[in-house]
Amino acid sequence: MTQDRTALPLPMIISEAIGQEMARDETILAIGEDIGRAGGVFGATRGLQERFGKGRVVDAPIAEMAFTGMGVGLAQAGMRPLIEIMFVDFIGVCLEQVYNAAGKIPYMSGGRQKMPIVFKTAGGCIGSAAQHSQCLWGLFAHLPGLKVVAPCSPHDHKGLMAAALRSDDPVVFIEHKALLLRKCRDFAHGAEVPEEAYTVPIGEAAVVREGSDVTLATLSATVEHALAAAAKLAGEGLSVEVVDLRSVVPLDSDTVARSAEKTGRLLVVDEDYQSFGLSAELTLRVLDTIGHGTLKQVERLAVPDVPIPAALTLEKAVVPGKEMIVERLRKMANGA
Amino acid sequence: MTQDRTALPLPMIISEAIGQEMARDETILAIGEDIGRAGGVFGATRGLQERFGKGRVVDAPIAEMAFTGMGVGLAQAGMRPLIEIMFVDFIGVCLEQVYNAAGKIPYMSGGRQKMPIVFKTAGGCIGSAAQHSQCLWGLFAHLPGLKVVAPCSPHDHKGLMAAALRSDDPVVFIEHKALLLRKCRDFAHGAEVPEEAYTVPIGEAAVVREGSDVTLATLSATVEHALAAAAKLAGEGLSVEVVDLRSVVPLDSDTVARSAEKTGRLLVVDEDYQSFGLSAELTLRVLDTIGHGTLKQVERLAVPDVPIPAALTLEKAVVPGKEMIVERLRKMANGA
Amino acid sequence: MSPTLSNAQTTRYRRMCEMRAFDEACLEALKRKAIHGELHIGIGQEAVGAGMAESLRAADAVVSTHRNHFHGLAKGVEPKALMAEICEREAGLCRGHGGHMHPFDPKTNFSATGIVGASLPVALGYAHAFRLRGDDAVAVGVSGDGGSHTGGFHETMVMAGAAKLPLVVLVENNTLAISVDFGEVSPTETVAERASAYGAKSLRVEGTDPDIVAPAFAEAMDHARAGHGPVLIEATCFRFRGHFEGDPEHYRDRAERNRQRKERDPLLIYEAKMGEAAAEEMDAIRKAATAEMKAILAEVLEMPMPDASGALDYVFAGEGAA
Amino acid sequence: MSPTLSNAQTTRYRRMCEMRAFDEACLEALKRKAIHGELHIGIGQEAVGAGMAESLRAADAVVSTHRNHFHGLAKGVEPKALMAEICEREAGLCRGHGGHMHPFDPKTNFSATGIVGASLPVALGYAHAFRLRGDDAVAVGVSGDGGSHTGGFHETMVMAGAAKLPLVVLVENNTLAISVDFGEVSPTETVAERASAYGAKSLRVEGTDPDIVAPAFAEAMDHARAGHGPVLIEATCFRFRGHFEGDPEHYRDRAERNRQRKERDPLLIYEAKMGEAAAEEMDAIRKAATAEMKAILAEVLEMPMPDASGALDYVFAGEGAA
Ligand SMILES: Cc1ncc(C[n+]2csc(CCOP(=O)(O)OP(=O)(O)O)c2C)c(N)n1
Ligand SMILES: Cc1ncc(C[n+]2csc(CCOP(=O)(O)OP(=O)(O)O)c2C)c(N)n1
Ligand SMILES: [Mg+2]
Ligand SMILES: [Mg+2]
Repeated sequence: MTQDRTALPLPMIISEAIGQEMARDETILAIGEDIGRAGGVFGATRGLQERFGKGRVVDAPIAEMAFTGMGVGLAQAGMRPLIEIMFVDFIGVCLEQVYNAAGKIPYMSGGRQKMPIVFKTAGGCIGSAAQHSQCLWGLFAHLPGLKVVAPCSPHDHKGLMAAALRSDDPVVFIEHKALLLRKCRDFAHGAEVPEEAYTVPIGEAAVVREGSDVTLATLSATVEHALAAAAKLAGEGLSVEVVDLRSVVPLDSDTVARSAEKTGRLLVVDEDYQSFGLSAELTLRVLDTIGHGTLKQVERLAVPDVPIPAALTLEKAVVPGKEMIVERLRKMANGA
Repeated sequence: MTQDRTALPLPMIISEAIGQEMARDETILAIGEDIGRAGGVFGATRGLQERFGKGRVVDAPIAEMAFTGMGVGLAQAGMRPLIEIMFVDFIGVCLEQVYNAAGKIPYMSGGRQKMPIVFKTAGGCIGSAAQHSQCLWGLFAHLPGLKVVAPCSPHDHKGLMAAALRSDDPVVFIEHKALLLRKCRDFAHGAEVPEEAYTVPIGEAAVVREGSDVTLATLSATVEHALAAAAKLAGEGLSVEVVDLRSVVPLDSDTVARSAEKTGRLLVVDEDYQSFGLSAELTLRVLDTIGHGTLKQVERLAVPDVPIPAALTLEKAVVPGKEMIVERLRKMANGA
Repeated sequence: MSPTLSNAQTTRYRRMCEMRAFDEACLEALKRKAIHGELHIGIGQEAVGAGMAESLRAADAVVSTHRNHFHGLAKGVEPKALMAEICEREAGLCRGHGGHMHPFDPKTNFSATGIVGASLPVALGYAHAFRLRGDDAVAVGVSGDGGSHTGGFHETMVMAGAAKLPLVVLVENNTLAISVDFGEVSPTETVAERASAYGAKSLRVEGTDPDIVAPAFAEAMDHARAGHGPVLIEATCFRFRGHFEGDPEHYRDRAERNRQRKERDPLLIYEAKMGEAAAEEMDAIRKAATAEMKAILAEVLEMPMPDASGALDYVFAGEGAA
Repeated sequence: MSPTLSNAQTTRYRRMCEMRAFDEACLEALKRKAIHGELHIGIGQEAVGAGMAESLRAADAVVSTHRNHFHGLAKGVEPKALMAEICEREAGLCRGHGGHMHPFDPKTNFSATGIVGASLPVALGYAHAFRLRGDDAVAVGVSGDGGSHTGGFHETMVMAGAAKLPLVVLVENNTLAISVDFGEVSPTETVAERASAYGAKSLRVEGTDPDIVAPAFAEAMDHARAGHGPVLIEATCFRFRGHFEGDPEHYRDRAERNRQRKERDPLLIYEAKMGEAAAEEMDAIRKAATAEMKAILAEVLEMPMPDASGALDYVFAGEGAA
């Protein structure tokens, strides 16, 4: 092992995970737009079609309703499909099969039909405005029967993708476009990725930075912003504990609760829309666990219920990034 | 006025409201499945096609993606469409135009294009299992740019439908199937409906029963269950204040907060799925308003994140009805 | 007395009688309040079901719609388990969790959906699996005329057509989607003619006579099974009852409906076709089917409902009793 | 020197030059980091835009896609406002809120969407409004070849076909949907031939010559305007650049791409067709267009960005400055 694997782009790690699982289990197959010949618009399926053929890595037409439904039929036929919805924003054309079929069939069948499907998709903001910048994990999480994963570190991407492909449940696997443009070594945590296959259990949050003054819980790309903010504030004497949720369903609120109990302050940061989503659910579960009124401060920072604007000046004003997090934490520290 | 209007079925009230608005404003038109010749599967558009013609009351094929998008195009062409998605469960085939277009175009256009569309649909449980029993207001509420209304009383149905049709914003108007099967006089509140047109402002909750021991906030058909539960518990010496939210976006958490501050206890009841939806958002907003730790009890009762089962025995175990509410309130009163 | 009907005729008629009797038993169950949701009945469309049954193999898959009982029987789903599911019993096909619109039977590769148009993409998935594994099985996706207007229909046909997948799309054209007349919302006179937009084989048959449906459906299955690509087969028929039970049917003329009920009843048509000589024999078949389904219903009505304690089971794999 | 080109030829060529120059200015803006999101460029498809422009009236509507700049110009959207929007400026068509994929211009009835297939239902809405009000306007919905596989395409064609609405669906077939070859995923050789499934008029033209596109598009518009129902018109062309700027284009052969760029450049084709005699005249037109768009870009780059304080405005009506 002389190659420096941290020089690999994150998408290579993802395609490695998928490739290892496909090699292990021949019932796994992948369908999506541009995942074959092009290897995925970010390269997260590169090399897989050459390796496994066009029957197992299918370049689909723009017909998401058909191929998400194919996922359901394939699962019923005993296969384990990975269905790629290029960007999560497009789910509006094919949510039907995800929530009314995949999410419900295990229950509707009284446990007689399992649904091992991975819905792989990319979310998050990299400047492409209202229809190409959403996270939407809050939407999936509201609908029963779906596990919802949104990793940050390269290490978690690999392990959680493997876990998703081995799961007997439908898993919505939401990557972040900004992370997909990075190399492993650009990550502040989890940059080292073993070559051999492994899994990271779905539903366990991770404390990725320990701290004593305030707990910051978040996920996906925002974990990196949070770590950067925490590093900066450490210099100002504020000690921030950062929890990477890693999945929205199951939601490991216990880990957050333990941390918040310790620090006495909680800030939930979410790149998804603020209302009726992750931030309130997590906050309330934490409060229900450790008792209302026990924390000194409980706040949330998320996209303030507006579509993502095109202009960078506007985008910066609504999408929580490092600066916004630093500012909010400072305010909290000042007791405002 | 000799006719007893409380003998009218609720759907007649809705069609009356739509008819009055269509007569007032010729840019209003309606498109949906079975809304014309059949007058709607519940009769909520009865008589409108005869009155306004096939161009303004369109019997659509099962092509929701096309006709929700038509709503957007019609609005851009200066019309004020009402688009009926028969049951809210079907939104999975056409969410795209609702949230990526209608909900965002006012913002994406920098305020230059308004979107006066009513998405009328029926939700709620009347025994038709996982794919025909959902409420899903939590889903719409998470997506920016949509007002979300779910009335209970006949009086509110008429006034809110008129307000929705006069609004320049997209409004998702969610009726409840169980209520659509009732006559006005079967309602415990708001059974009297004036014949002339009027509006009820969108975004204002109503205290529909005053009480002093506990605040119960809910909406849609559950308001009726709540009122029945409150009446029953009054006999046991428990005084329940019932707040009908009437809309999810805007969410009038202030009215709930005032009530909870008075009673010292809050129960949010929701026929939608519990997690990542209305119940946590409302609870947290109330707490943020009146202060964490100020209430003696804060609880929520909602569908416990499972698809709605077919069997009545199972359905009763997961969908909050009068009995379930009574039981929970008793438990709260006993301090459990 | 030696039988007048051939074996094939007997089977076709018996299957139709069973499907009719099954749905009649459902109506009885509804009357007895053993079903508390919406119910869609297939009476009038049995010739399509009987016609399909003949060329369906165990390994084939059928994905049906909200109006699915007779397709389930055609695919070999155990009638008692299906009836028990429709009546929301613990011993039902899906333990009472699914109900009449959502039967899932992994044993026979039969399933359905309550969402119009959503059956077809699922069938497409089976077809892809069959091709990939080299099975010679065929996937059948069922749709009504109304379902043919959905985006899911198009996308499925595009993908099946381009990849020449072993898919048969069966469109039961009973001319109505709830109240909406096919003729008023379809740009084409038939659904079948749209097959050319997908490079698919096209068949159109009168769907009230199993002797017409069966060979046509067999031809469709053979074509798909042989790897020649998808087939779009349209069977015309008549919906005897309201869209759902309780439908006031304001939108159609009662006299005209009753006329069609007489003229387009697949059972009456078959009886007339077989003639007086077969009357007694057919009467016996019909009575036997009715008796069988009545007995099944009686048994089902004695079965326990699911216990409320299990209401949270089966959302995710590994939850609940095995 | 008297001009060699006719008025019509001058206009066609000028329009193409403006569209090319506009997109070249966008590329320059990107290089200068004035655009921070994904950008889709229409270079190579200008003959379609110029061909459309001629028969579009002010009251007509055009609903376009992610690749929309040249359609906007064809519809008469003010280039400076469009460029300012693409460059995310406060003075942009949508005050910098929309960006390059989401231009909305109520004044010219022009809009677009970043969701493939979603343009067509919106155009259908305009068509219904036009018919209802008795306007003789036509709605044009634009789609790529990739978009023709979507459910939205089908549902739109079904409804337009059945109601004979004044809708023209223009499919720009540049053979690619990002990396996916039309030939590999389409069940038919052409999109146009699918029109028969919708009772629609069908046209198919080579889309690199405005002299071919313009009359065909005019025929389509006339047909729809006269109330004869929808038209499906397919224009074949070539996408010069990556799907988006920054696309590594691993999926296509660079030499082949470069060959096509030479052979299927609508500007070069038109220049060759007009001959040596027109060279000078055409050169002047092109230079003028380039200069105009450069000037516009220069002006736009000086414009202020939207102020962060307005980031929450315009979610609902009545919010923000008028
Ligand atoms: C996507 C969707 N839209 C609407 C409905 C409501 N709905 C249920 S069945 C039906 C009519 C179906 O007509 P058709 O496909 O002809 O089948 P049939 O009922 O005649 O058997 C409708 C509109 C639905 N279930 N799903
Ligand atoms: C519903 C949906 N699926 C996928 C995408 C991602 N996407 C954007 S453009 C595109 C290809 C479009 O191809 P085509 O319609 O031929 O247009 P072209 O880019 O060639 O102009 C894809 C897949 C999208 N925007 N919307
Ligand atoms: Mg039908
Ligand atoms: Mg293309």
